[in-house]
Amino acid sequence: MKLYLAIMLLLPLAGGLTSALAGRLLPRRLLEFLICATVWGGFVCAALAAASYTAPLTVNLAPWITAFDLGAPLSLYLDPLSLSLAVMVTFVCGLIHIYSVFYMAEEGDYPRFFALLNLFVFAMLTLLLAENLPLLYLGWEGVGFCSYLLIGFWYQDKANADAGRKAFITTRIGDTALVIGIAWLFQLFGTFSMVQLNGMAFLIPGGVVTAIGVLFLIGAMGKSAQVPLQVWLPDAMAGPTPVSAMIHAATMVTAGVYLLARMFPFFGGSAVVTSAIAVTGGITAFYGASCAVAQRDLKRVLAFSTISQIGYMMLGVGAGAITAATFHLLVHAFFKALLFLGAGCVITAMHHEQDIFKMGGLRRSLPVTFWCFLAGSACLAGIPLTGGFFSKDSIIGALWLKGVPLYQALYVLALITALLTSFYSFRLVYLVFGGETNAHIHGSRELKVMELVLVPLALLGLCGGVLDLPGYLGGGFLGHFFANLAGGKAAEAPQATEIVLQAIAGALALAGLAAAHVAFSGKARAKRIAEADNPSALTSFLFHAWHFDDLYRLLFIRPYAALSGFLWQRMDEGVIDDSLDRLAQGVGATGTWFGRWTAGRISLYIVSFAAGGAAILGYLAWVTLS
Amino acid sequence: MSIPLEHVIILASLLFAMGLGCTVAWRSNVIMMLIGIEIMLNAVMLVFVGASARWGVADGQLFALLIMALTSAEVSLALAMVVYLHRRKKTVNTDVFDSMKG
Amino acid sequence: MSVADVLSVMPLILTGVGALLVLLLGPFLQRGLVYCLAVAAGTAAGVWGALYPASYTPAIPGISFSPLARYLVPIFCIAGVLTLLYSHGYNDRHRIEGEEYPATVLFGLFAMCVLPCATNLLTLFLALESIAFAFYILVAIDLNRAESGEAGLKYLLFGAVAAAFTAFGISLIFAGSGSLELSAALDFRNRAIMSAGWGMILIGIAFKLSLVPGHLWTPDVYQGAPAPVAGFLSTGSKVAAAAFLLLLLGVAAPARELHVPLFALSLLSMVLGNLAALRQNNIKRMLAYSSIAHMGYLTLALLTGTRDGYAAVLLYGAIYTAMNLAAFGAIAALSGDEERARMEEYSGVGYSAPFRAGVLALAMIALAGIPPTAGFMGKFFIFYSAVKGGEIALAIIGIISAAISAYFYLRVVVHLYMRPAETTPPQPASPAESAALFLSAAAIVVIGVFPNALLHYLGTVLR
Amino acid sequence: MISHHLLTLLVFLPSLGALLILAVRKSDALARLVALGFAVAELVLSGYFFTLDTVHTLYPAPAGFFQYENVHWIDFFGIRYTLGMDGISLLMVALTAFITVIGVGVSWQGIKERVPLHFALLLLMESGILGVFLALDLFLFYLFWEVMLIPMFFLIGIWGHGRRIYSAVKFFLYTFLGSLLMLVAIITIFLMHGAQSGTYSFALVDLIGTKVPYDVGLWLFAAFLLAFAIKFPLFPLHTWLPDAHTDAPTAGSVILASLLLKTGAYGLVRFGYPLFPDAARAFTPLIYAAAVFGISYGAWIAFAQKDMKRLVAYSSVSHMGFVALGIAAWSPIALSGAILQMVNHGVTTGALFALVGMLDERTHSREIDTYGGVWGKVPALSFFFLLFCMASAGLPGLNNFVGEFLVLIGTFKVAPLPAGFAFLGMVLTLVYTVRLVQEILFGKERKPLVMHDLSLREGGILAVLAVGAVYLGVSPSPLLELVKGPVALLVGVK
Repeated sequence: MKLYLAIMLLLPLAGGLTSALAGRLLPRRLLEFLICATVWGGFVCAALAAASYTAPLTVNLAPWITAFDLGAPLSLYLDPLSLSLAVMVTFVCGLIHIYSVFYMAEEGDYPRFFALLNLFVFAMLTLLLAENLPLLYLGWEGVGFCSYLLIGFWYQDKANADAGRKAFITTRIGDTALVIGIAWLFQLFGTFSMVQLNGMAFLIPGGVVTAIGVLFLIGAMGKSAQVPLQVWLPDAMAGPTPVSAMIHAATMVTAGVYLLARMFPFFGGSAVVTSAIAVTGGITAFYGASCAVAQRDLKRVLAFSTISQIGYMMLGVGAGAITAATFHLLVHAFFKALLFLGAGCVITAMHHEQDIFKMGGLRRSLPVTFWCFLAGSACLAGIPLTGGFFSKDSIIGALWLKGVPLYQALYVLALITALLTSFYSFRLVYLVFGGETNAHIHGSRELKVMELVLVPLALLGLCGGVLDLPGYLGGGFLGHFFANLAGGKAAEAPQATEIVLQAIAGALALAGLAAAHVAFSGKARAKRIAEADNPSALTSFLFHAWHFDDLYRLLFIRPYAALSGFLWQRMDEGVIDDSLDRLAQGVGATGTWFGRWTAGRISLYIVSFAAGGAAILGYLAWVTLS
Repeated sequence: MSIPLEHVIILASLLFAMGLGCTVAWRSNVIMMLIGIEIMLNAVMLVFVGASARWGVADGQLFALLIMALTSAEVSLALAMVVYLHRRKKTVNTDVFDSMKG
Repeated sequence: MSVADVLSVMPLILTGVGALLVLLLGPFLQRGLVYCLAVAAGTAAGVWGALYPASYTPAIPGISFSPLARYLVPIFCIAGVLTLLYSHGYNDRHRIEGEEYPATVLFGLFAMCVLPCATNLLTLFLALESIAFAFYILVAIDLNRAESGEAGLKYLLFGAVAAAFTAFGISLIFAGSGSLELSAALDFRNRAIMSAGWGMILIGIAFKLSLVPGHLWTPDVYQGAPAPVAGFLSTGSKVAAAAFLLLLLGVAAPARELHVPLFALSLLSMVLGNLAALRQNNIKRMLAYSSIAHMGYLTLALLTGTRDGYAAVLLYGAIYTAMNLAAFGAIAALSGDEERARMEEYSGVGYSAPFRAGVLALAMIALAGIPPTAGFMGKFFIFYSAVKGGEIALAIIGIISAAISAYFYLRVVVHLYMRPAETTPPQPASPAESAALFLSAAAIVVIGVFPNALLHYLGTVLR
Repeated sequence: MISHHLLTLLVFLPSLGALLILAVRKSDALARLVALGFAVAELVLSGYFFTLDTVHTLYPAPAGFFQYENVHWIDFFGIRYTLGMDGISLLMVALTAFITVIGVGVSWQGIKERVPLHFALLLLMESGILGVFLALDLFLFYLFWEVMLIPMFFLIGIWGHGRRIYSAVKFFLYTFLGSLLMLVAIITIFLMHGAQSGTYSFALVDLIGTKVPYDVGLWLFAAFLLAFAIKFPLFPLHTWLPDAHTDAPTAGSVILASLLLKTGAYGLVRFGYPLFPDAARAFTPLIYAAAVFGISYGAWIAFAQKDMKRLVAYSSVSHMGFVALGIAAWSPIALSGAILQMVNHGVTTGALFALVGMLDERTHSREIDTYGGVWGKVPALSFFFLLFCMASAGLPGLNNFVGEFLVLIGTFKVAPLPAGFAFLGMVLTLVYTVRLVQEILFGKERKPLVMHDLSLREGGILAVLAVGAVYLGVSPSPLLELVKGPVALLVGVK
């Protein structure tokens, strides 16, 4: 087992380093083969590990940081949660790697791209498999770093590089909270081991648990693009589409959810923390969906939908339904990767046009893409019997089953969001694939292969439901697999309740579809396109993502830059340094003034001397005679 | 001894102060300065001689004699210099010689 | 007067007779030979002084070759010899002719050698004034420069006033104690007269040591005097003046009422000297102000009135001699027909005359008190004795002013190495100059790194 | 015989090289080679000490020191020539030897005038710094402490850019002023110890036991702290640093940042805290405040910089804040982290200065505005640039992370509030680092710059540094093990 895990990690690392250091020296085909092979090798290892998995285990690979009682070894922990995610990550990433090879066929600077892609897989697996928090943090920052460089991969366009920077810094804000949490945990328990920490929450006052939980939540907010740290994700779409699919939809952005699920046993007991997670998730889910409704850029629609869907996962964690959250995470990974990759095909075909209002009729020219995209949208919308339907519903159901007013309010919010989700999903389909074609399609051999990659994802997305079927359908694999995890066992609902809940959700999804059909099919489509150039106030507000960017620019970025200049020129150079210079000037001037005493006139010298003598004698007289 | 040493010292001090005053008051005239210095040294000699008498030893008188030698050497040196400088600037005003300062 | 007595005062005889010989034979000998004769006399006196055992018994009335003399005589002789070595080439270039120059230097050296040998106030005073006389002449000896004569006049007039003060002080001590023995200075039965006497002496010595407010002559005289003379003046004459006080004090502390005057003198000198030097653009004037400050440090050590303090004074005297001789020697050796006065004239010299500039830079670093030079060792000893003697406040003020002083010393270094050359590169140095510079530089480094032997010897010097 | 004086050899070998270079002065190429030879020999020698695991000394050594020399020097004051090496010293020595090789490397071609003098000064500098890291006699320490100022003064003043003379003099005076008060403090504690025990000694082991009255201790520690805080540099005593770093030649900046700043931290660890534990405790809040404020302040100001070098210089102010924080916490973990961070910062910032120097050599501009899109032109250089920027920003897996992490964790344990504020520095650090990367490497070309990629020499230098950065980031345990014993002794835990 140790071998599997080690190889799983090392293969992508080796691939990444090879590509980074020697990528230019290798033939392109070989390099492409190599980087795909490493990830698929990782998948094989993950699969083998899954096959031979019996019980949770910790694997010690090597020491890392050891100082006195502080120990952060390179040790891995395998349990159902990390195992299932590792399998998913290697698989999805493997597909996306293959896709990338073709997507980036015309890119000259490919070694950098592949190196980062592979390093990302390494970091992501580290994050998932880490047994202790510092190692998790290594992966956590590692994925952030790769994401930063991949978003800004086409660095010559300033906007891309800026987007990368924004992502890096915004997530770093969350990361800082996470590290503070880690430090606090170490202060309290003297260990970083998540396994040990999870069993020790009862040792400390609830208030502290809450505080630490909130810190972790902020960390998760950054990585998983939750309100209010969500601003980076839409911009992150500046990166190449496979990157968006892999990092900003399927894997990295769910790291926050993973973290909270992993540490759930620790702060699951704190109602404040779980509520905070749930509220964050609920708000984010709604926020993302509402913004997605008004977007024009194909990838931004998907980005906001990602935000929204991760909001759902958070809701799941907040409701204590770890299985449901993980379930949704896995299924979401499939269908969101699918959607992004489909979008990539569309974008390639459309000569890098991303405005959905300028597309149309692609269902004929790109049939494979169309059907796969449709499947993905159905999953996203939660159309009954798709994977997305089951996974999302298990979260919504868990909310209702909490039976607390707060959660019931969130339940309502989640349902509204579901309706919106369905609406914007099909809005997208109608706008992109509906109508008549009005552009020349750029077909190529690469595009064909890229489309092929969509198929397995579409199948997985559609059939993802079998991973964890509801109880009335015979129960699910995940449910059993996760049964031993804390929070893994979801509240069992009576089957009737469950069926009713699912019916409501399904009905809403279909309602959304119907609404989209009314608004965007046939003639209405042309009308909407015509309207798009003069959006209403609400549409504009949603299009600008509730003006969060403007707000932050006003509140943080401008003052930061201004204060930075102020501190430098007024404070550092103006006050501190200048006062020193002035002091030096003053001392020098005093010296010159002293020097003027030596005026060159001997009479003055003798007078001064005599005066000095008189002073000394006067003093002596005063002392001896008194 | 009819005159107490204290009186001698007081007289000498006055003399010394007058000499100093002479050097200082006529400020820049080098001749007056030399005279002033001469008076100051005379005050010194007065004390030596007085103290010799008071303590009954000859050391002070010896010292006084040597001071006389010293002053004559000093004055000759000074006057030589005055002559030398007078040639340059046609003056005995020392304050004219202030090319170096600061 | 036995043979042993004659032998023990041999340094005095060598220098005194040497001076006369130089004066007498000068007209008949080649110029170089005259300097050789003078150097030989000085060297012989120094070597003799260093090797001949010291004793307290007077060889002739008023003179004894005491341990203090055995320590100081070689230092004075080194100073005199180095001055002569620097002067030869310098005087050549500056057309200072005649044998009276080496004779006067030797005469001054003779007087310096007498001073630490003095056993009574009369000899002491005469030695001190003789030194001054030699310098009155030497300062004004350059007839080609108006400044030289001007400096001589100022030094003479000021010196005469100060001498009067010193003499009056001695006369009061005599009046108070009835004796001219050195120990009389510590006889405080007649407190008022004695304090007045000491006050007068202090003022007189303040002039010699250029302590504020008796410092005003210093920049003018240093600037006006030929560089080697200024070097000799700043070392030999100052060390002699310090030795004058030490002889009066023996190992006793200064009377307590003198504490405040000494404190004031030291404080004012350190602060004023260092500050006034900061923007001084004439290198010799800068060194003059630096001299003022250094004498302030010396007074600080003296003020403590401890054996350590006095030992520090003596060590500092030796070190200061090495440093200033190196500095003025380098200035002399780098001068052409005219001296390089302004700092700018030293720009780029570090590369056109690496050895001389290197010595000058070393001297500056040493004067700034940066290890591993002797300057650091000396300052360390001074501040050590000051802290040990309880003068912590003054030590801190002194040390801060010393830190500030690094600025003007480094300015010279900056010009030497970091600015483009502005003037024509200097002529090659003569062997005599090189040898003298090497000696002083070696002294700076060796005393800086291995001061132990010298320190231990100092322990035996003080009675 | 020589095996008992290895430390002396270690300290003075570079000086020997310097004298040799100055004595020969024949050709520039020869000077370079000799300098490199001596620097590498020194590195090998310092590496040899890693193999000495047992106590190997002729003189009875205090606990923790496995190499020790203790010889008479100036008995008059009880000054002895005492050198000693423990794990902390060894780490610093190795860093010094390593960075000096780098320093020789980066100035191989950049220095075209007065080449022998330059390399001689580099080697002299090394001697001085090594002396500081090895001296255990306070007088000797002070001596080396001052000696190392001189070569740096010349390096900045002669081969610097911009206002080089102003910067050189400022650097010198600032540090000199601070350290002279330390001299008074050294003398004072020496005298106190002598009065108490009857034996006068400047040896650290003797002076540590001195009973210092509390209020006197405060003054003495303040004097030490002033000297060290200036070197550090702690806010607000840092303003010499941006000038000195910016105007120094590349090798000067590298050595200044990588080594000279470390001497302040080292002095505080080795002398300041152990000599005056009570006073140090009283000053700890102040150090916390300065450190924490400095971290954010330096980072914040770095963001506004227009000059790359100045930016890196301000980043040093920020990074060294972490070291100060770790020392102030004085807990085993934090102190280990602080010591490790000294090495890390040495490698990272040294590399960044080397990189800035390389860019400067190509384009003769350090203005950030002149660059842009450099990645496309010089990918190899850019790769290293990014790597070290990320290391500087504390990316886990690279060196700085380990040190900062240990410092923060260790500090949080004893002082959550300062540590909490220091954590915020992590964000600010990233902000300016990413800005630098952005403006230099990314975006479009702003001015047409002709650049060639790394030469073999430059690539070698950076690769070595990069290996160091990765090694320290991935496997810091051996080094932490090395400092564990001394740190335990200092902090007083088993």
